[in-house]
Amino acid sequence: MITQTTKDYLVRLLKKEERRDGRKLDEFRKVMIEKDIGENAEGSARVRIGNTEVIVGIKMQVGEPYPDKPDEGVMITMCEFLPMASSSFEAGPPGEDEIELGRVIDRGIREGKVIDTKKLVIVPGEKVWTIFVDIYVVNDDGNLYDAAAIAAMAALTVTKIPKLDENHEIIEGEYEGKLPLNHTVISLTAYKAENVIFLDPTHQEESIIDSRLTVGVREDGKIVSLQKGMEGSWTEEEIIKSIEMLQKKAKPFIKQVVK
Amino acid sequence: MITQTTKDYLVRLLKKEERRDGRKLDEFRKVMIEKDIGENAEGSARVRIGNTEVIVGIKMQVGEPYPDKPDEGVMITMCEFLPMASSSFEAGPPGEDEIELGRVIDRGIREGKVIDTKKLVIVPGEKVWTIFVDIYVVNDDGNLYDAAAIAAMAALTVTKIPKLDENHEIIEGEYEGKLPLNHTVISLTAYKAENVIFLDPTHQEESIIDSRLTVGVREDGKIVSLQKGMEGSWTEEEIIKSIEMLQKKAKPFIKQVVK
Amino acid sequence: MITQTTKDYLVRLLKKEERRDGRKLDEFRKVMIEKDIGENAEGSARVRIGNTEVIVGIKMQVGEPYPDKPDEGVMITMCEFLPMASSSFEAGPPGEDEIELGRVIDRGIREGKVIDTKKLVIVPGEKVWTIFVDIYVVNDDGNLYDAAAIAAMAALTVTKIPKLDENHEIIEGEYEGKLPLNHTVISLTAYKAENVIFLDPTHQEESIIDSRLTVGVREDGKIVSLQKGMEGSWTEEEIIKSIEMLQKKAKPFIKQVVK
Amino acid sequence: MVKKIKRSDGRAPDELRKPYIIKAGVVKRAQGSALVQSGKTIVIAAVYGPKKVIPKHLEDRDKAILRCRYNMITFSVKDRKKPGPDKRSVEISKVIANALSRVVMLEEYPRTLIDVDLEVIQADAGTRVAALTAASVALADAGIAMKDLMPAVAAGRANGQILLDLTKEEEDAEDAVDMPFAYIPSTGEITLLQMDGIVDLNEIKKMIDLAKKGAQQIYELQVKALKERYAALATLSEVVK
Amino acid sequence: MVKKIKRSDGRAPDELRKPYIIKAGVVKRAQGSALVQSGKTIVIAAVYGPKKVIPKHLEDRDKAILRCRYNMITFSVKDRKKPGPDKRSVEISKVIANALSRVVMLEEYPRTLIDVDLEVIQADAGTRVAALTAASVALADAGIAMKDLMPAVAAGRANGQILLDLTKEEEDAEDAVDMPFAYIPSTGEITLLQMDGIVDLNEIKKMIDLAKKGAQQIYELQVKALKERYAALATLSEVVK
Amino acid sequence: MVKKIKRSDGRAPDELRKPYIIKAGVVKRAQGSALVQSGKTIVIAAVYGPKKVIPKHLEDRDKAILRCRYNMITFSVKDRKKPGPDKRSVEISKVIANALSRVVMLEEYPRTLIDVDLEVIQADAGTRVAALTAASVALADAGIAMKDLMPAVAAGRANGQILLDLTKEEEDAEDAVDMPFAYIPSTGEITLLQMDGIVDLNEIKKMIDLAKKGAQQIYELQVKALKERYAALATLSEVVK
Repeated sequence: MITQTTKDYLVRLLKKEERRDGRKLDEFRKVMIEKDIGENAEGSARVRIGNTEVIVGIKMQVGEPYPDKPDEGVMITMCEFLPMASSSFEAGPPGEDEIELGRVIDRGIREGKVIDTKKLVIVPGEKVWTIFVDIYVVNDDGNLYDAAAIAAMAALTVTKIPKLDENHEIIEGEYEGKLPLNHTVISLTAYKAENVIFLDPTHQEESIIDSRLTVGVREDGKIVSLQKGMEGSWTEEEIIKSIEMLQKKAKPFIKQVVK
Repeated sequence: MITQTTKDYLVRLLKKEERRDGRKLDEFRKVMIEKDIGENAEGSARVRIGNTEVIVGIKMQVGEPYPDKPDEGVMITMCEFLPMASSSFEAGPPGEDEIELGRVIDRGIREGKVIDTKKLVIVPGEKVWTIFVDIYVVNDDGNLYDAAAIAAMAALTVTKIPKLDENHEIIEGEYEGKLPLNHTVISLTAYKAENVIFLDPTHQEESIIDSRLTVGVREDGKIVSLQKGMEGSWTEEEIIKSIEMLQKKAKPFIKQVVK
Repeated sequence: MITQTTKDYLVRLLKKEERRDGRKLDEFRKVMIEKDIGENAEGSARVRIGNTEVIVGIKMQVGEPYPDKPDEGVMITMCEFLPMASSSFEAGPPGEDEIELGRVIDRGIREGKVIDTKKLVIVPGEKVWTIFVDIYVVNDDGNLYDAAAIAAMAALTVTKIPKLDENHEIIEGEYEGKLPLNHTVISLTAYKAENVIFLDPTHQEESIIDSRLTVGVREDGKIVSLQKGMEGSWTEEEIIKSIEMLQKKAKPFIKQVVK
Repeated sequence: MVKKIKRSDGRAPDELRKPYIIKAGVVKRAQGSALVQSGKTIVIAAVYGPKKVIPKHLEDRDKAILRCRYNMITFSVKDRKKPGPDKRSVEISKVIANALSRVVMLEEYPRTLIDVDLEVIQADAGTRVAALTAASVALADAGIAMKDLMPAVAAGRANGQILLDLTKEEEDAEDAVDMPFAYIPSTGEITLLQMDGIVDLNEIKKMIDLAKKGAQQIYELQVKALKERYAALATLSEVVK
Repeated sequence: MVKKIKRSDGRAPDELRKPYIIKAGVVKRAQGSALVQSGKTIVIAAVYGPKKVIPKHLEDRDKAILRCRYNMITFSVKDRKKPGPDKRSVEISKVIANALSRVVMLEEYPRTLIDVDLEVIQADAGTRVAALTAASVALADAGIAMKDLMPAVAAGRANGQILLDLTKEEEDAEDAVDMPFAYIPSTGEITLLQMDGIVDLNEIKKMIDLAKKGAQQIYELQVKALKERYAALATLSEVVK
Repeated sequence: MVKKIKRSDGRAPDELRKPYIIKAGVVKRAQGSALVQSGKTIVIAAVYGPKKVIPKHLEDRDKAILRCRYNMITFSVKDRKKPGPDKRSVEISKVIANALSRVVMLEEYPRTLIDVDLEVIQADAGTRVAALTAASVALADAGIAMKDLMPAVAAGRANGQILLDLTKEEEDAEDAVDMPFAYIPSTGEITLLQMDGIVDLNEIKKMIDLAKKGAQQIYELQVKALKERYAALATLSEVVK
């Protein structure tokens, strides 16, 4: 789809620390966060980064706890690249790219202890809230990882817990209150091509990327997750430098997302 | 499988309102209905229309109601074209043709309120009868829709409800009585080729068909379902005329099926 | 993989009642049985026959009885040829060869009444032990049937029943005692090529085989199962002769496996 | 013909829901796309193709294969929809593809595949007709040769009244009838017709007549959406991308 | 050899169930077909092929692939059978295909596929042998080159007696043994042999002998069914179709 | 740098588990294979290929496809693992394949497939790094062209201590951090890096440094395993197989 000529051009630019759309290496495209975009979700958000669009819906169901964690709610993260999102256009069970993205976002939220899962118990050992974090990629113009991470966190901030009747069945349209959150985590990703590290690539720029490093950053500055993706490699220095950069970059998103 | 020459010949005939086997446009082949053809089903029937053969079995199991309908039994319709039924010979999960056929038959029975589902409750909100309507196409010589609709209705008319013990387990070989039916519905189908509308095509005739219109007709003359199938289109007049024709045609089948 | 020249050579040898590795027709390669090879299984064993390697693990879970056998435990046998086991290297749901092997081993154990399933009831009609017999082929150098049969029986002989707490949940690391066994069954297999019957083929020798006959032999000399496999045929005399031979051959394995 | 009794959302019986929005070009990567919003129902359509058929033995040497996927996202409905196709979505995908085949000039693109993805983002009844309405706009936006656009709308009955474009609340009425309908105004061809519920022939006639009028209004919105899209593109191309 | 004690259905130990019916040509669309009814067990077999192998890389350049599907329909048994293959049906399909390979001249049809569909319409034990019996008649009816027909029958033991063609009731006996068996009478070849249950060698011999005699009877019914089928076809062709 | 406080299994914080065993050539049929045992964790790797890609349209004309399957056998863990891939194993298979691509000279084998099977026989934490460690030995054993071997190990934190090669017991600590890590000692390239748990940058640095040292030790064991394998093969070839 993307010609070798285009790729060569992008590489030449990058080596001069330049980008086709004039951005700096660490500069994001315009990021738009909309919350409460779906009436039938307990929480939802749409994030656009340039032309990239990701929507996330949070659904809550009464379920069973894991046997080894009888006093905690359950979180299940699902990621689907809608066929419309890109020209690969594949319907079917989730592929490895969808699974990796879903699991990386999941780990950021889970390891950062974002949700106060102890408060999601309905009957200890028997009934707890199951929280579905459903991520849909609507349009892929690069940097899905960051769009998904921001959208998932944004959707959680507006999620309400449904009210239950005496049989523990959901009363439609009524809510107990907001989903209790302990923390805010945003995972951001550094990308590497030709030994240059930069942020927020477009779909075109992704065609020349060797590797990515996703870092889960919490509002208290803690790192809660790392994931090196793709075939390229990193030096220790590159990793440390990237983490430092993303810790800083995450701050305004963390602020913006809880607004 | 069917040559262009044959197709052309069938089209020429049809334009003269003639058919290869001498039938009139609205004339059915011989329809044979046999009931109680399977000892292990709670109800069953075989319908032959010419060489077309469809068998239907009704199985009843103790199951759970749908959460939004705690005081009603559940009906599940399944349709499988046996590999032997035609030269396409495909085993595997149901394809879209099987799904459409199953759902059209299902809708006729469901929307026509044939089964008195309120009488299928065992323990309100907890245990109800699940009725499986399992449709198998054994030989496809055209007009599967009508054969399946007649067979499903015929099988329901002879269905018995098993007796339950105190633990709500089925006592094999004993029955409470007949499945309570409120209505009789037969779905019949009009087929269209070259702007000629006719009934009960053979497999050969189906090769020239553009479209079909299935109409669910109840014993009180009410229409309970419609389904336009295939790629062709219909004018309003054609639809109204076809519905009127099928309302009339359904009457003898409705009588025959309850005998 | 195996050339026609090799096959022709093996056939010529066999017709002279000879084998490439110098064994007699009814001679096994070295059989090594190791028990308790997996810490996380309730019982386990590894069997090597020459280069063939099969491992079996027994896992026990609290489950429900079959409705028609409320007072018996449940046994489920699964067989997977690991992709590494041979050059066909296929991952995915079990294929027909894996299913046949698993079912043949299962039948020997089941029909020989090896496990005292009546003693596996926890709450009659509600909770019983489910015993998973999981067979993995690690390296296929022929005669998987015998390796799997010996490994499954060996693993059962060292299986322990976990201790349960008052809620019928497994207490990790504690055991009630040994799985109660009534009998010992070893299934052994006769192979046939060019009308010569022989035992324990290598992978190379299997390339010239027409058929196999697996015979389940119990410690009391009873035959508990038969399975003719593959496309070839047998005369009655060949069958009787093979059963007699395998009855004898099974004795030392039965002794060895209970040690 | 239709009595002017107000509905729970204040509409006349023969009125489309408000808002009723059609917008082309909403999915940037796609060759063509469209969004349809009918009240609370929101559907996005996107088109990729014509493209190579893989595996090759599935291709049709006389025409393009038109493949539709109708899908509800998990949080489009109150009870979380399990991901993946179910029987309902397989049937709807099929009737939509069948209807579209009447306007898309598939014979212009032999041995190729045209993929149409239809995603229900929010569901409040009428999702299949919204999807079909969006699909033909998306196909036109993709520059696929078409004989005409194809508007689709449901007519039905609730509480004794014949109504256009029913909401979920209306569909839940005791006497509800739902009749999804698609139509080519220029030729009078009805290309999708389904119905659930107990009616007589006279009511069917009324529903079809009502649906035709609704389809005509939707057709105009489809044309308008494409004009706005072309205008936007023209402006864009003047500016030079 | 077999004592003449009556069974619950009044049969002698060495007697086939009544009715025992074989009929060829029961599925009109198929190239060949047959029905076998053994008491309450009813199986239909149908054959399509030789035909092209898709995808091509699966074809065998030396011979035809013989593919069998043994399937129980949902209402063939008391407890509704879940649709789709399970491990049991996969194994039975395999042993049936293996047995048939002994009589079908596959090398006559290189690079092709022969499909055999075996549907258990009603099950009362002995379904796999009924299916195999039906399959070779259906293959012959389809005009596929064969060395011979292949009758199949189960022998076994119940209540201390060695019995032919067991019913489900007999299979449920405490001491039951079931031995499905297929045989080529002209050559004495045993092509399918399975067994469940606790026996000694002497009993196996008795069961095999009994099964051979049963197979011989079934063989004659197979031949008769094909003759009737040919006669019917001949009559038909005289009349001119 | 790392305080010398003993762990529950008696190790120093910067010590690999005992035994830590690498052995090449353990799966006879495979082109190459290796076993890694790290304490109670046991993983076997085997390699088949380069081989033909089926279906052909999946092949890459510029290089080999490296396909990894990471799988836990059912009885590798206390709670029986359901057979078949889950999301975790799909992700791990992918990150392992990605890491290996850095050392395997895939461009030497265009239009082919190299299959790497990684079976976790027993799991006590650190299975993915054991699998990756085994994989590069197995690839070398198979004679696949490689730039270097790639040792992998986890570093982490438990009970306030930065630790190498954590056990499951340590991973279950309240403050546990797990950081799987793979490394090419000769170039300093980090090829696999994941992390779960709450840390600051300083701790990450410490964990990476510790992991590098662990990897260096493992690298030597990898080389040793291959040398032993070659020696054994040499002996074998002198004897003449």
